[in-house]
Amino acid sequence: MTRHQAPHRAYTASELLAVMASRLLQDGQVVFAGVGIPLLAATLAQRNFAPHLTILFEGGTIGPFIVPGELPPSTNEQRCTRRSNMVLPITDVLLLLQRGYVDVGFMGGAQIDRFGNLNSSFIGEADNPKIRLPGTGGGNDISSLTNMIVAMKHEKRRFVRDVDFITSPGWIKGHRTRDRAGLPQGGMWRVVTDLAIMGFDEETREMKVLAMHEGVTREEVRDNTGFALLFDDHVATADPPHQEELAVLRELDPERLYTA
Amino acid sequence: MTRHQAPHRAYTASELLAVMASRLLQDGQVVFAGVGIPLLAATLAQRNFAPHLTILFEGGTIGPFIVPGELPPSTNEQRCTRRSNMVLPITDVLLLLQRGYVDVGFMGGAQIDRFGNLNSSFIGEADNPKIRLPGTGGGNDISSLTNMIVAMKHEKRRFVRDVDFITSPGWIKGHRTRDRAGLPQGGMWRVVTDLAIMGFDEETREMKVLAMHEGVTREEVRDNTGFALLFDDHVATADPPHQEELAVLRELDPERLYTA
Amino acid sequence: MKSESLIKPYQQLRSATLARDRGLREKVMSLEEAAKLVRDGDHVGIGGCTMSRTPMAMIWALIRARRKDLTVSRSITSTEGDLLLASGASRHIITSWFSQGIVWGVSKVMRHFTENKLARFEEWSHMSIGLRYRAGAMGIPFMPSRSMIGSDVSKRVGDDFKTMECPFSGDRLVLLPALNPDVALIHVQRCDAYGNAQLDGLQFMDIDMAMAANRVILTTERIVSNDQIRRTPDQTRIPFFTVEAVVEAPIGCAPHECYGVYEPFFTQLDAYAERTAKDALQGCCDYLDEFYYGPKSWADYLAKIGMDEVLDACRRGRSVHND
Amino acid sequence: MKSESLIKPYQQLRSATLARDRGLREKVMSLEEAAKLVRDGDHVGIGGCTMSRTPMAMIWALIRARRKDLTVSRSITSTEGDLLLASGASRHIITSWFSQGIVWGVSKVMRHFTENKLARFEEWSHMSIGLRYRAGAMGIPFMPSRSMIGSDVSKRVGDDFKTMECPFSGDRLVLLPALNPDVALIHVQRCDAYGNAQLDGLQFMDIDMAMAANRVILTTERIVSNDQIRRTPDQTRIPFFTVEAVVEAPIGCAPHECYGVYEPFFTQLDAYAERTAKDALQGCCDYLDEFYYGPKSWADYLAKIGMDEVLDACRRGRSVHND
Repeated sequence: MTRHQAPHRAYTASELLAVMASRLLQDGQVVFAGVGIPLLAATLAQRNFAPHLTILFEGGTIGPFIVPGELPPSTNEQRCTRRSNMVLPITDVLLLLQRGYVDVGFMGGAQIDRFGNLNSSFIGEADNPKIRLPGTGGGNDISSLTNMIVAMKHEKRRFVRDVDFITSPGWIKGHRTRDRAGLPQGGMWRVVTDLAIMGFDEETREMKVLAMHEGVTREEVRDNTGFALLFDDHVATADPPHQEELAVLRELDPERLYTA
Repeated sequence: MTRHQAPHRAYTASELLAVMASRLLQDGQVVFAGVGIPLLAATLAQRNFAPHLTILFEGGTIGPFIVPGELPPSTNEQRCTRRSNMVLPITDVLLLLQRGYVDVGFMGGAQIDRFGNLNSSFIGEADNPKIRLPGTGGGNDISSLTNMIVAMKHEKRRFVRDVDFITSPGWIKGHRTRDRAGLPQGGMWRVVTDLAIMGFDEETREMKVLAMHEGVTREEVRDNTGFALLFDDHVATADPPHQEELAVLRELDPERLYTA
Repeated sequence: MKSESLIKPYQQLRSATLARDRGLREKVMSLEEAAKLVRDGDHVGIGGCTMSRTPMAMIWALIRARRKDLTVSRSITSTEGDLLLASGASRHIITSWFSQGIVWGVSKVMRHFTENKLARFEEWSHMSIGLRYRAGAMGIPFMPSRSMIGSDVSKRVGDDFKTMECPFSGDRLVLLPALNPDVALIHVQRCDAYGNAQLDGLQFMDIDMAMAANRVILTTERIVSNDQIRRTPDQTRIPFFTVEAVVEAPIGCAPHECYGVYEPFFTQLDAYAERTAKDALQGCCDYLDEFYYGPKSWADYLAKIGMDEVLDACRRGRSVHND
Repeated sequence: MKSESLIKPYQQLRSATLARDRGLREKVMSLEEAAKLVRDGDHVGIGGCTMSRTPMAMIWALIRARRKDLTVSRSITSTEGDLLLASGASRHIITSWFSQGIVWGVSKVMRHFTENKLARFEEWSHMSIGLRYRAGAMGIPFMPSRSMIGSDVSKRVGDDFKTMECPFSGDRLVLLPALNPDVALIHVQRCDAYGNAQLDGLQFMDIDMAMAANRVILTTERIVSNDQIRRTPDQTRIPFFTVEAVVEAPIGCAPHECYGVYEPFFTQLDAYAERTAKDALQGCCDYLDEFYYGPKSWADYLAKIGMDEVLDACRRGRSVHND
């Protein structure tokens, strides 16, 4: 088994995200996944060590198999239903989250803050935005109703102290504020970036670095984060992507639609 | 066209009910029907003058055709679905009433009172009943949510001043009590018996005879009713069943399952 | 006897579901093994309606296993309700209508148990039962609706029936509490070994009940491959992760019907009605002895009903597909 | 601009439905005739999701008929939203996500209209949009739920978002107001002349929307006989009495997809994205001129997209049925 040597990484940032995120999943779990990195990561986990893992798509699909090279452009096209166990209305697949059938929600993010709140609605003031983003989709529902993994690029403009707008609630203002807001269930669990893997302090619910990728320094992480990150007492170095993992990803996405 | 001569009626009481009830329907209506007399009456109307009438069954059927001689034993067997336009879950077919797609609900009754309330739950005290009856089924929903036609035998023990138990609300205690109870929609419209056809006073909502069958006297109606019936200013004599109508009924129910 | 105990707190409802193994795994077993998954005192939801798609083989197995104190809920309750009461398996039935069927009149067995206060028949309107399962399926504690109000049916269910003024419209609304059975028994035409179930014809309240229940025991006319299911995923109605057991039980609704496979076994049902008309309790107990406790297996039970009846019911059942 | 005006009083909702001719009657017409059934200012619900089963031919006809002031609601809004804004047909879109699709980035047209306050993009969570249609379909003024709370999305919709304490459980619940479109536009694989519609594959929110709307305009890949529908009534998803118009519009979702018939027309979609990336408004208006106002007919529109693309999209569409 050959390992990659930083800084000449033999994989893209997206591939790194997909591999690291896949390792956070467990066999037998029911995973609500967006297309792109989440879908690739979940499929990778299925192929590698979690054959009984089930993927749900927001468009209304339970347990599809993705045909390599035919990745869906969104969760709502027929490509998402190939060889699935069941197809159902959107509202009902989202209600699986509310009823409690889903272990993990898994999506990308545009902007995240220290309490894991996500913004995909407005850059700037909501009433006078610099950029009107596409909005929540099911993001708000997923992050309100289950435990979350988010995979995103680690950039200062994306990792902000307070998001401009809470589209998808994380721990809101930390401590017990999520629970008190009326969300006793779920919450932000892991954030996977091209620099590190983060969790949240059990007490304050502030974002905390649990592991960094090979060759990444604390300074690098800090420099790319717009707030004071906590670091775990035992920050591990993540095992870099294996060739076997990368090979699966490249089979799934030969045109590098989501892994460029 | 031959007419029947009382008292040697050439049809049964049930046939009389079915014919009279069928004439209350209109083409194009959506009718929520029970099996038995309601189904026969609705099918008769369809065959005679209302080809665009649609029958709904509580079991979850929209617009079936009934195969003569294969009448369903309840609204929940496959016989209810023959050549239907759509089959859907019970809850959803009942919700059509709530959403407002249904013109008329049409059922039989065990006990009725002067305000058209129906009892199909208890004879005697509910806590200590003489007879525990089968209960509401969809009766309560239908009579709560749409306009009602009830077809039943005219007997003193069935036509009581106050029902022992309001299973399916009619006008409750008359006047505006139904509306005030939280049921602004629907209400008891017609009661068809083997003696007469009754409506309800617009103001007090008391039961009122609108027409009597050929050869039936007011005394006969009064003697078979457990409360003081109103009589319309112009009580008509109902046109007796035509041979054509009876012929259709006998084709539909050759074994006299519901028309004996 | 208050059904409020049936309303599960949200966190408890979720964690019971999340604690189950929801992975894609085979779960085929026998009727006897599946019966062990139901515990005395459980709230058991029964699929189908009246004489249609009643999971009779599973009920048969539960009665043979001498289950007791079950709270049973169903859309409309037919002869299986008589047998659950007479066998002692249940003393509390939540339903909208309870008797063998209109053509056989009022159930004497139901009357015996309810009039003598030996069992509780908790009556809700048909739509209300359905909306209670639907609320349960959706993970919400109640469903708003507009029937039952103004009737004695609502008064009789007591504190479980609440009303409110709609903050949007000012309408007076009924709030129906969610119904989340501990286990749902559902019979289907076909499913795979994981429990992906496809239903033909009338669905009744089965889908909502499956999603509402903590776990589903499926009986099925036949087990098909997962590949076959995946060819028409838009025909799957119950997803595998709700299911805890899959039992192949051909003609598993007899003497009731299974859409497209067999119609009710009318001769058998007439004979049952005749027995219980004479002496409700004794007639029903004799029937239990002969058809429930006596047979060695489900096939033996069917043999007792008789090959002629089986063939006739199946001929009529298939006829729904004839032009 | 408050959407509370969209919540119809119950008696008004019912009487509008009851006033319609709900009899079993033929209602086949042209796109142009169907477009006349939509009035300026109507709330129009759009079936499908993102690039799937978008009733594009009907939207095309509405834009050509110069409809305006439509309030438009949809599960997720893609290029049809751009075109509805740029054509002036709508200034208010209620949806959960609005852009062509993830791979094409944020819609420049949506940004132009919303950032310059020329139109309102009213954002609700995806499940909330679905539950609002579901409440509308069920004839209740709101649906309880458990998401959107604690977020800024809920704060932004204002008085339409309410919460309550559950009288059964004490849980804090969200109350989502019903959404009852004046008209729903839905594209299906097949239906009969009465409007009994059968859908394959992903259903999205179409069934709830159809039941919630005052009336449905169906476009369909093909019209089949009522006899054919009656052979598989358990495949019917939308009943005829909800439907006011049936229009046969083959390849009626182009350049979006129709499950099992054609996949998205990616070349066309890339070309559209390229035009609007350069100059959002001008690019979109040029596209409207070329593809919406220019063609003589829907067939002419498809011809402009090109036979190669049609064949390729159809080849990929059928492939979902391949092993």
